[in-house]
Amino acid sequence: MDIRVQAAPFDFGAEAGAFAEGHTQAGAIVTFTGVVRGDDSLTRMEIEHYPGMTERALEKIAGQAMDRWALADCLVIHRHGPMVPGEAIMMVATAARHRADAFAAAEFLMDYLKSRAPFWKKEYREGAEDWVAAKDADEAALGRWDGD
Amino acid sequence: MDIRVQAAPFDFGAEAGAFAEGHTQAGAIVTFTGVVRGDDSLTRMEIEHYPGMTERALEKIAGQAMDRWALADCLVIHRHGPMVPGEAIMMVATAARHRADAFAAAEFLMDYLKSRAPFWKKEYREGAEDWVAAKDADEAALGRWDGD
Amino acid sequence: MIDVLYFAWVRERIGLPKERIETQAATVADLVEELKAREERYALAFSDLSALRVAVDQDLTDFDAPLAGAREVAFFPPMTGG
Amino acid sequence: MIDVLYFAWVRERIGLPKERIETQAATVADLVEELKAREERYALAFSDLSALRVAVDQDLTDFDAPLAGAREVAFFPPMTGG
Repeated sequence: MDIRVQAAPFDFGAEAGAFAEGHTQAGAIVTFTGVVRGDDSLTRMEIEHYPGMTERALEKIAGQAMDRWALADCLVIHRHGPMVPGEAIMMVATAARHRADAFAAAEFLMDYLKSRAPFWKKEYREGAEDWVAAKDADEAALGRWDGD
Repeated sequence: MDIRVQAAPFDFGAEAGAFAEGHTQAGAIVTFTGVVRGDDSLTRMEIEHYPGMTERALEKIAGQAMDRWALADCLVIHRHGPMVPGEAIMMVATAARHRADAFAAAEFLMDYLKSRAPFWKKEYREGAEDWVAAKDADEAALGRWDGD
Repeated sequence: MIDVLYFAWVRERIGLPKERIETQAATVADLVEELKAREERYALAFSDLSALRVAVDQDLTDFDAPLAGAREVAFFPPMTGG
Repeated sequence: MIDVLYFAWVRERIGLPKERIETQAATVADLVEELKAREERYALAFSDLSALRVAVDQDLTDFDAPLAGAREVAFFPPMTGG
């Protein structure tokens, strides 16, 4: 388990490649990355977080994924601070013997990270700055992990 | 849509990075890669394919994914010929505005590619060579894409 | 004494990221009532609790959570990571 | 005349990857019967059709598919890509 919370940009391709090369016994590698979209005249984004709780929440979510699926490993990188369109905001990667485990765990990590890790996005457009509202769909997505 | 069937090795990290950088308006990028596992004393693997039909089958599967989900793009790279443990066999990547589309399309691509694209794996171990048997689970996985 | 932290628009409305508060509040909800009674900016920030989330000692919890022994309480809007 | 292709263990059992066959077979199943009647190695390769898949002109199909106008038929085991 490798959890990184950082202000610095990261190179998604290099991280994805290194993760895959570090887990060649697993066979199946899934990655997700989220990129700042430059549409709707967005000029920049700023992510606030809760130092201490952020790491704690991500460790907990990643630990749950490791317990629930047969994973060899997982990686979470999440940035905070200012970023511009085209930059990667975050990524997750999972390694497993079977693709179903790698996919399910990556989706689980994303669903929980969206709604249970203390990050808040603010979008800057010409003359306007707005906190991104949480989506009902993101909260609802958590429901699919209950009870099975 | 970028479909590549090739004998040459490819660099998963470099391909994943280039795909993400080429689709920064999409926001959500999912990748899957399959790596030759070196366990059970496997020394090498050889993938046979059906030139012509392979490209045709992959184009069809990728086209179905593009029609079914709101994807900005998708990429499929699949190797054939000899390869050794640690090498990437294949990868898929999907780009979408919403992560649910990117994840579902990547899983769909994998499920169909496993059972509907004409590739056959042969595993070589000391003194033995065996064609990999298709898994019932892989055929069954296709069922989840029916009817919705 | 307890550290109270505010994030995102809660921080902006209240006008500070963190303060140290002397309180005997038994629960988070009691603490919220004390804060609302202080000043208009608190009343405004806490006017709709359904739009807020709370963590006690860095674990997400509910507004009826007890504060006995707690060192740190944080208020913030629903998270929007990922 | 039709091109008949074999892949993976079907190719190994029959001993060649491709052959050109003169046939009047109406369906894939008819062609399979003709081949099985030829030699033991064909009979062996086609002994369990449930273990085989077939493509006509590079599209997956069934053993009862018609061969009228077909240029190419391929026999192979279930695919194991990915």
